[in-house]
Amino acid sequence: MFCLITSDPIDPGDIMSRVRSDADGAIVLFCGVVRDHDAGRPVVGLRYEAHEAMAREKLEQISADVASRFEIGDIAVVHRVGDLSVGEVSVAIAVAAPHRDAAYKASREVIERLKREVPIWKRERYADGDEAWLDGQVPDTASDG
Amino acid sequence: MFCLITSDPIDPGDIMSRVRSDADGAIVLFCGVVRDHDAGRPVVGLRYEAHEAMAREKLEQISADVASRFEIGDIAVVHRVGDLSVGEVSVAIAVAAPHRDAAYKASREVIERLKREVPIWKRERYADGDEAWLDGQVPDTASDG
Amino acid sequence: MQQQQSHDATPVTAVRVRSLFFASYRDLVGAEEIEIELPAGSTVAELVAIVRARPGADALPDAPVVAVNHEYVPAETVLRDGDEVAFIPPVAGG
Amino acid sequence: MQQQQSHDATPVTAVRVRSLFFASYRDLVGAEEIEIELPAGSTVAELVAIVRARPGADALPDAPVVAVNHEYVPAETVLRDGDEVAFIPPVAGG
Repeated sequence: MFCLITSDPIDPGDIMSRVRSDADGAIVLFCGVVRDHDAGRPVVGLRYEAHEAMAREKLEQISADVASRFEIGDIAVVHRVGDLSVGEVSVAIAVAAPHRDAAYKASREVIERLKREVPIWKRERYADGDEAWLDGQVPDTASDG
Repeated sequence: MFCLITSDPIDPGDIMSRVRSDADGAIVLFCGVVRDHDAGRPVVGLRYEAHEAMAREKLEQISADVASRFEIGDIAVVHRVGDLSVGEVSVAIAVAAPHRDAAYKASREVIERLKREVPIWKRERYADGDEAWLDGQVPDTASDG
Repeated sequence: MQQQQSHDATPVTAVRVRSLFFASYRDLVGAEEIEIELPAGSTVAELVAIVRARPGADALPDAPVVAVNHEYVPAETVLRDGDEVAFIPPVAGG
Repeated sequence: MQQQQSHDATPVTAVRVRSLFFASYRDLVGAEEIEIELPAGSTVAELVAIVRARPGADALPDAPVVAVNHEYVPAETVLRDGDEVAFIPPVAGG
């Protein structure tokens, strides 16, 4: 298991290589990428901010929990913080598993939970010079305690 | 759209880079990898064989069909033929989409249809020196004509 | 894509087709490719019967999946001169 | 992980906690981090009320999501000396 919050560019190939083992026949990699629009408004870049220590712990909890509920080999999750341009990878999730069904399901579960539970925030920079924290979702705190 | 049957090693990063555009916020990459066992029997390698021209056309048909049914940007599919060792990538499918739900669903649809419709065969080489064509599935021919 | 099944306007008395065999079917038939001439109007099913009459090839299914010019077709499809007829064993890509 | 909520055996009259503010909450509060001293036995809800009394900070929700020492906790959680209390705006990772 490998969970990281980093200000360095994400290398998806590196993330994939961290999860593969000879027992696994399937790898699913999800990459979130900064796109050039949001809700119809042109976006030139994003700034991600995190409670880094807590975010890494949450990613580790989510990964361990997902690994216990699906037949998978390993999970790696890396989320970027700082200023990103359009086209840069903001998050990469790699899941290796003996069979593809578990790999797809576990991958999806990690990204959905990441978006609901992990303390990361996103500030959009628009083409017109404006900036705004993106409306997020009230974190799902149910998995704790 | 990019569909290829190749005897060269597959570079997943290259496949991903072929689908990304600035309008897409999500990329899902699926890699099938040769694993070291099948049905409990140790496997040392695989030989993939294809009706190459037909397989490429089928992949193009499947990709076009999936692209028409999900809100995605682009699809790339590459399938390897020839002798592969444990750990090598046999198939890579990259789907880029504005949003992740469509990317995951389209990715899954492509691999499921590939396995049902595309004329590719697999010969397993076992640790004990034995070899056998893997039992496949009778192709789903319904999408034609 | 629709498999073209009509004949040319010119009457022909025979058609030649290329039969391709892959994977386990190639092992059974003992060849990758066989050119076969049939009477004009012959169907895929009739070609299959001719192929299955070869030594060893009777282990092929009665009604194998067949693709003509890269498209899966039903057994009653009429063959045209020059068709490529691929005998498709159960597939196992991925 | 279970959030430890019991007190030390030694009686204390006050606890000092570090409150952290992120993203839009940092903008509202005008600080990344504030050290606050409260009476022993104070809860998260009581800390929130103290923070919301600061200029501008009344725009924080009445009951913001709070994490103590990296775990989400309910508002009735009793604070211990040295706790890190993170005020967590709606999250938007991915």
